[in-house]
Amino acid sequence: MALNGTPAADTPLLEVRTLSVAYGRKAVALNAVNLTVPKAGVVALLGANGAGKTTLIRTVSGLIRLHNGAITGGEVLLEGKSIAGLSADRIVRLGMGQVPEGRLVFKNLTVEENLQVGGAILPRATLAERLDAVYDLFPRLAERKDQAAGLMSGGEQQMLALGRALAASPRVLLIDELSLGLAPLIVGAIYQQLKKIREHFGTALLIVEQNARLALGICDYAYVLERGEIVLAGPAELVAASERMHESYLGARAERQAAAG
Amino acid sequence: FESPQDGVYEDRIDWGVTGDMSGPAAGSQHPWVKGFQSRMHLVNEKGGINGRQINVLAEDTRYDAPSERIAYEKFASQTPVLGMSGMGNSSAQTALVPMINRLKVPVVGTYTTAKASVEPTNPLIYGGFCGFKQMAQVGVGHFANSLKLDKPKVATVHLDVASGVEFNGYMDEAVKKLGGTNVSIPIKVVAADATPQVLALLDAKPDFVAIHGVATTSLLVLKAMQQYGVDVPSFAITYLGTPSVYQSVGEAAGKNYHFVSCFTPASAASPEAAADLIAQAEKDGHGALQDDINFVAGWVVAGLVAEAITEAGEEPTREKLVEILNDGFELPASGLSSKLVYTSKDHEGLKVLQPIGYDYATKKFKSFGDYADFEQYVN
Amino acid sequence: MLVQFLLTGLALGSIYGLVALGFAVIYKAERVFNFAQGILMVCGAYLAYTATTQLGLPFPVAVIVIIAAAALLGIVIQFLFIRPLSGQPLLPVIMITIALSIILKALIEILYGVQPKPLATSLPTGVLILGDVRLSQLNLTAAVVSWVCMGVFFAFFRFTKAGLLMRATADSHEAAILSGVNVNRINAGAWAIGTILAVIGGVFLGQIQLASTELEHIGLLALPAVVIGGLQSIPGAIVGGILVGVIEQLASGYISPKARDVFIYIPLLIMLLVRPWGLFGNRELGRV
Amino acid sequence: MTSVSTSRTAMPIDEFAPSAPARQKAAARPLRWLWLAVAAAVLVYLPFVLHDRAILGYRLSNIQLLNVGLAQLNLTLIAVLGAVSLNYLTGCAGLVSIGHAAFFAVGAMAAAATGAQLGLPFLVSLVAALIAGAAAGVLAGLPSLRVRGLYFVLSTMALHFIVVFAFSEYQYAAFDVFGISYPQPAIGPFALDSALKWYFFLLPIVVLCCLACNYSLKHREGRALLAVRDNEQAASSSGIDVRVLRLKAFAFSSAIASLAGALQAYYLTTVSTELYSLNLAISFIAMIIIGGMGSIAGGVVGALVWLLLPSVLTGFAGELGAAGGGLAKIFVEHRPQVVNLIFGSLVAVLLIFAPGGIVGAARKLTKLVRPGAEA
Amino acid sequence: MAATDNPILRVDGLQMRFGGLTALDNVSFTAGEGEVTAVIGPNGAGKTTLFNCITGMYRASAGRVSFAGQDISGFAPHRVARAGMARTFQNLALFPGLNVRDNLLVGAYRHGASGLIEGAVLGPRARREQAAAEDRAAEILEFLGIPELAEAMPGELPYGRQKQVEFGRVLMQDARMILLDEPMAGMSRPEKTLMVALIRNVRHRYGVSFLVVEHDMPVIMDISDHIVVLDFGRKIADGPPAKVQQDPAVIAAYLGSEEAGQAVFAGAA
Ligand SMILES: Nc1ncnc2c1ncn2[C@@H]1O[C@H](COP(=O)(O)OP(=O)(O)OP(=O)(O)O)[C@@H](O)[C@H]1O
Ligand SMILES: Nc1ncnc2c1ncn2[C@@H]1O[C@H](COP(=O)(O)OP(=O)(O)OP(=O)(O)O)[C@@H](O)[C@H]1O
Ligand SMILES: [Mg+2]
Ligand SMILES: [Mg+2]
Repeated sequence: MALNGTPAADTPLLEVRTLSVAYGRKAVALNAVNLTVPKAGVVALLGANGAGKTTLIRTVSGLIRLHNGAITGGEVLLEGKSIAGLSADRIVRLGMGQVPEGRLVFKNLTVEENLQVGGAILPRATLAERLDAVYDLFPRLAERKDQAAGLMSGGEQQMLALGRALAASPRVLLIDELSLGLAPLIVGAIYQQLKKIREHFGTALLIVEQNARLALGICDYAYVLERGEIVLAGPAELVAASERMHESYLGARAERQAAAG
Repeated sequence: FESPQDGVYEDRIDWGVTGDMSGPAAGSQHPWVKGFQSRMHLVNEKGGINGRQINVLAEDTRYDAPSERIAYEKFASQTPVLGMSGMGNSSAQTALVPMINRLKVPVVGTYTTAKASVEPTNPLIYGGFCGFKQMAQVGVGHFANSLKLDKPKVATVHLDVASGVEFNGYMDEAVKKLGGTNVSIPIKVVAADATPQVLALLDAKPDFVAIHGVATTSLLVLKAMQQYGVDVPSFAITYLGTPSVYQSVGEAAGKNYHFVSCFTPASAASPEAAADLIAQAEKDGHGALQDDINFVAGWVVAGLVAEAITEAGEEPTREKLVEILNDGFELPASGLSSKLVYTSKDHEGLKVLQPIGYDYATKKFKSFGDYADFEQYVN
Repeated sequence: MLVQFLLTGLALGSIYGLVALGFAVIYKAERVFNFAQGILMVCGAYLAYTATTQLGLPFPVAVIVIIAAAALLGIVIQFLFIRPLSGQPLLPVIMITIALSIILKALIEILYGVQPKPLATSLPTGVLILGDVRLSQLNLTAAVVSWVCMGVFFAFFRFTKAGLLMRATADSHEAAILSGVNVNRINAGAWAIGTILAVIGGVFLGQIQLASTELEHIGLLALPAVVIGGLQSIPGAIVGGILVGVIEQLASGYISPKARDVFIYIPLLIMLLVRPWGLFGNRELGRV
Repeated sequence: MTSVSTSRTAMPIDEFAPSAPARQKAAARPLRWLWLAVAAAVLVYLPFVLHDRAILGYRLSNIQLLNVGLAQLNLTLIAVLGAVSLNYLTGCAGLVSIGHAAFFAVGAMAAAATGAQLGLPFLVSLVAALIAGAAAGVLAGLPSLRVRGLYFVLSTMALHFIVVFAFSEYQYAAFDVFGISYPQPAIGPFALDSALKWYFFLLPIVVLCCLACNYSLKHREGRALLAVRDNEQAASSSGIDVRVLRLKAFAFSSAIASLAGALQAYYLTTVSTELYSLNLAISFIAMIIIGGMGSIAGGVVGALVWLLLPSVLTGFAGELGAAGGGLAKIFVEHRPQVVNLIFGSLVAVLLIFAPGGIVGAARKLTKLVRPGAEA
Repeated sequence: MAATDNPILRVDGLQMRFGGLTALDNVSFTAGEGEVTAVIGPNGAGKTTLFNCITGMYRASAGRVSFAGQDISGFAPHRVARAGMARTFQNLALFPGLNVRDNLLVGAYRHGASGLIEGAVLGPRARREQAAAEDRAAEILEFLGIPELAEAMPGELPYGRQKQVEFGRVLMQDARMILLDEPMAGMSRPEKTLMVALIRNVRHRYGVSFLVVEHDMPVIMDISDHIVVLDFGRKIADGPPAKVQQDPAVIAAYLGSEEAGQAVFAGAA
């Protein structure tokens, strides 16, 4: 079901068309999914556990093959050009950054080295500048520059993962479950930083989030995924206001029940 | 006449060969198998034996006792053969003696001879290679004599494995008989260097050196001797008689190095004696092997086998073969080997050896006389 | 005598160190414990045989040909054998390197025959005499080459971007891809380097001995060397190699050659128990 | 696949459902017994086929019998013990070991000391081998208390060299250089003096050992072992004493390997130190990888493939070579090398395309064919 | 304060240093029997480290931990577990090679005594224990509402389901106290609601005590009787939810005050 309004019509930055993906032979994870991220837009992808959000992110970023999944139909376009067949590292170099689910940092490298690897696709001169920008966004990382990333706390690693993705100055950033395991203050702060990122760098964001309220707070446009299919799509305000959304994700009713019981 | 349980058919006779063709001893045993096969090709091309072709079934046993056991049982009943040759792992041979006594497939021409196979003399086992004992006797005798040594001081560099310890024992015996002394200097099969051994040599100040091992052993010892200025003659066991050692140590170190052997490399033999071997080796694509002592040994043993089968007559069986061999069997010296004698009490076969060296100018091996000249040292 | 043993051990150990270094580079980049390192060394000896004896190339040309062939070999191996197994646990990857060594050994034996081949290169073969001590110039050359390689690779991993990316790839494959690193190219590069180092070691050993598949077993001595030095450490590999060389000399000289393995592996065991990350290695990071 | 749906009917939160446990019983019980009976019949009849080289009087050629003989089968049975015990240790307990040949050596030494030196009966020396193996296993497992992964692998390699050294010292001191000779094994008045008798002695031992390994994994401590393999921390926080359990697993596995070593020594009648090479240890690893790690069946299948395949290949290579032709010449000239080449390539192909080994691939296949059915 | 009346867990001056970093600095608190105690604090505050020290995964540099009247300082993890304390892990710790039922069965380990050999020879005790554990696992799967997943492999399940399986394994331990490290991270709101209900249920039926680390404030406020707040390894607050929520130090260090906090707090009851 699509709510009124579609994102800006001129060539979108990222477009997913009738995409279907399966793991192994049978496990269909995505079924004819359509999704668009406009230039410098912020799009949220919501859905319950196992809905296929991570799968979508992996497919867009080309990592799906590493996880034994395969595209069974549809296409992924970056500025109108198909990227479905490209290798993941090519896609990154085309300007697609990703913060994966579960903080994949280089455990044995220092924070600084992690960021350097993140920005390795940039020319040396711009890299230093870019790293400074990242340190500005996350002062905690600057404090821990020389610590091995593997020894940082969960939340610190999450910041590092975000910082590393930003270091490559991507045009579009895919973020999978950013708030997972983060303290409220940090979540709030990071979401503030996301806004800044978009304003300062013009980076488009595709945010996968369990915390629907949080995501709806910053996005322009939202999609809701259920069992591999888009069941709801529209501008943030409309999605936030929809009955279905309230029932399933914002959980007003369930919460009241729990409080009573 | 056919006797399939003995590997004899209307038109062919199956004969088994085991050897290490891809394992640690392949460097010497593989050429031996090739020599054996080449000789049998020649026999077959000349019409076979009593109208039967000799079909060689070669099993790669990788210097491994279980594989040797499996191969032997295969030859006994699975793909029955009239007899077999090879068996180049002395431990495996020791292990097989009870099995040989039970299954009764004669082993004609062993590549090495374990004590258990010859003591007591076993009617089913016949040696096909120069024995360590004779190698020690001829080597010590010849050097003591030609260097005019009264009480020779000898050092034996040997591998720290079964055969090396055995060889050193025979060296002890041979040297003691002349009233001399022998120092044992062990070395590992897998070594990158022989410095400790040569420093021990420096210490021992021997009149000459005996070397037991693989080609690399000789090479390392010779190079290290040269490096440390140990300039004494040396001789190696038969198995090391391959041109590659001489070629890679170079003339300075190689001219004083010899090996003792009951076989003659093609280039050291008279042209007529070696003609067949050279022609057949070329034909079979083994031109490079013709001067390899192991190839010659395989060739000679195949000749022995062919002769034994011929003598066993139109209707050969395992039993008849054993009868022929055990009952006083002789092959005269052929120019490629010394004479071979089996009696009911002694199955060692090739007992006379000669020292052989390498002539760098002609790139040929040269022997130091006739086998008969060295018979004196053997008992 | 002691000095002699020490110096010979040092020179010889440098060759082990060279092979160990190749081993460490591959391990560092791809977490592959390469049991085929020994046979790669053998490939080096035979490549040299082909280049010098069979093709009769002048030595400097031969060296270039050998190194290029080694790099190609490493890349092909990585492509055919290692890449398909990326992400698999320790044992299958160890096993495929064992399968690889079976295959390479068979190929060498088919191409060259099983008899060892004498190898003659223009490397110096004379003797250097320093008072009582005599050293083979060949061993010394090998030692110098190993030390140079060590320096080069240490700097490479520490200071270059390619080195950093290699370390990152070793750490997490997936995260490296997500940073836009072409991990296949990085890994192929590591294999090329590892193979080149093994092959250089093989040329030296082939020259010291003979070109023969039995050299493989000497390659095995690189294993304790890397562990004693520290699995991922560049200087560790060389120092470990030298230690193994010295231990080998002392054990063979003063006790018995038979005891060599025990004297190499007992320190290894002690090292594992006391300081598993080796003399120069780093502790693997781990937290719950 | 169950995915969370938002309109889920509530689960019985406020009610424990003490319903009868739905423990699954194999629906196809009679069929299973039938299979077992067929398998048993085949195992009993097989040695006679190999011995007579015929099935029910119908003669088979060597190639039809895959170039396999009874001695080979017996040695394979012994190797199955080695592979299964290694799989127990490596596949199930997660301890990768390349020191497994050392336990064969330990068994052979124990049997030498008791059987050959003290003249104790065969069965007694087998028990001695079991005990010695268990004790050696505990010692070999000690490094597992300190080191993990690759480092542990190397400690087992160190163990290998140390044991082999001990073996050769023992052999040279107490026996002669050619090896240790074992007396004729006998069980009471019955001498094990033919391949057939050996087969029927070995078969039940192997079957029992496989069953024992299998059963142990389906009960408390065995399952705990699998848990430790998968996640050490979670296992220890479930109350499992990881260190002690690992040592137990080591003792269990090496006792079986040591038993196999003693049996092998008796079977071969004489063994020497060279038999216990690193290659032997590596071949056990190859077996479990080929067969499939972590399952007992994997060990069995792997041992069969590793030991029988080369002989089968050799047989066919012989036939092919006889057929003549250009490529056939390489076959004839370099048969052992070609066999090794094919064999190594097969292992590599298996590793790449069937990382779960043959057993894993078979399970996947049955799952595809009959969804829901577990092999 | 209820917690101190009847403590089941007493942490006393706990200190943990990693090289130069002090991850826990003289932390003391108590958790009451049958209560839910929450530990909150910013990322890197030392919450997981605290769990690791209590359960023996790390050996604390100083301080004591006593549990149910027994001093468990310095106990190895398995001894802590045997003393009746169970835990889950921040990043999920299942046994991927075992199916869901077997994962649960491992939880029953501490109730058995049969050894490897007994299992190998199908000894009566081993079989008895096995049957008992299987019955219990079936019950718990039923309780969690996932009986149909018994044969599934954990890797095939979505994250939330895996968390449930881990919880099930912990239930199998029949522990007196359960430590949950971010049990609801990655769960959707309805799933969180169910999890909260589960925790309540277990606590009420069996009087099990809980120590919970969680960043979801509504949930924390909802279920906990008592909250301990850490920051930079130090305890900065300790008390009932209502009081802690108001504590200025906590707001400054953790909850935040402006929009950030609001976004998160919007769902609070
Ligand atoms: N590597 C894989 N192999 C097989 N199935 C998989 C794999 N990864 C995910 N799946 C399945 O695909 C479906 C979608 O999973 P996905 O991870 O995309 O969900 P998600 O929306 O990101 O969930 P969560 O919120 O839990 O992260 C699930 O049913 C999951 O079990
Ligand atoms: N094994 C270790 N070695 C070194 N430092 C460590 C180790 N474990 C934790 N630390 C450090 O201790 C601090 C506390 O980490 P901890 O994991 O306990 O935080 P946390 O409160 O659980 O945070 P989060 O909510 O992000 O999971 C962090 O700064 C971390 O870097
Ligand atoms: Mg996800
Ligand atoms: Mg934490």
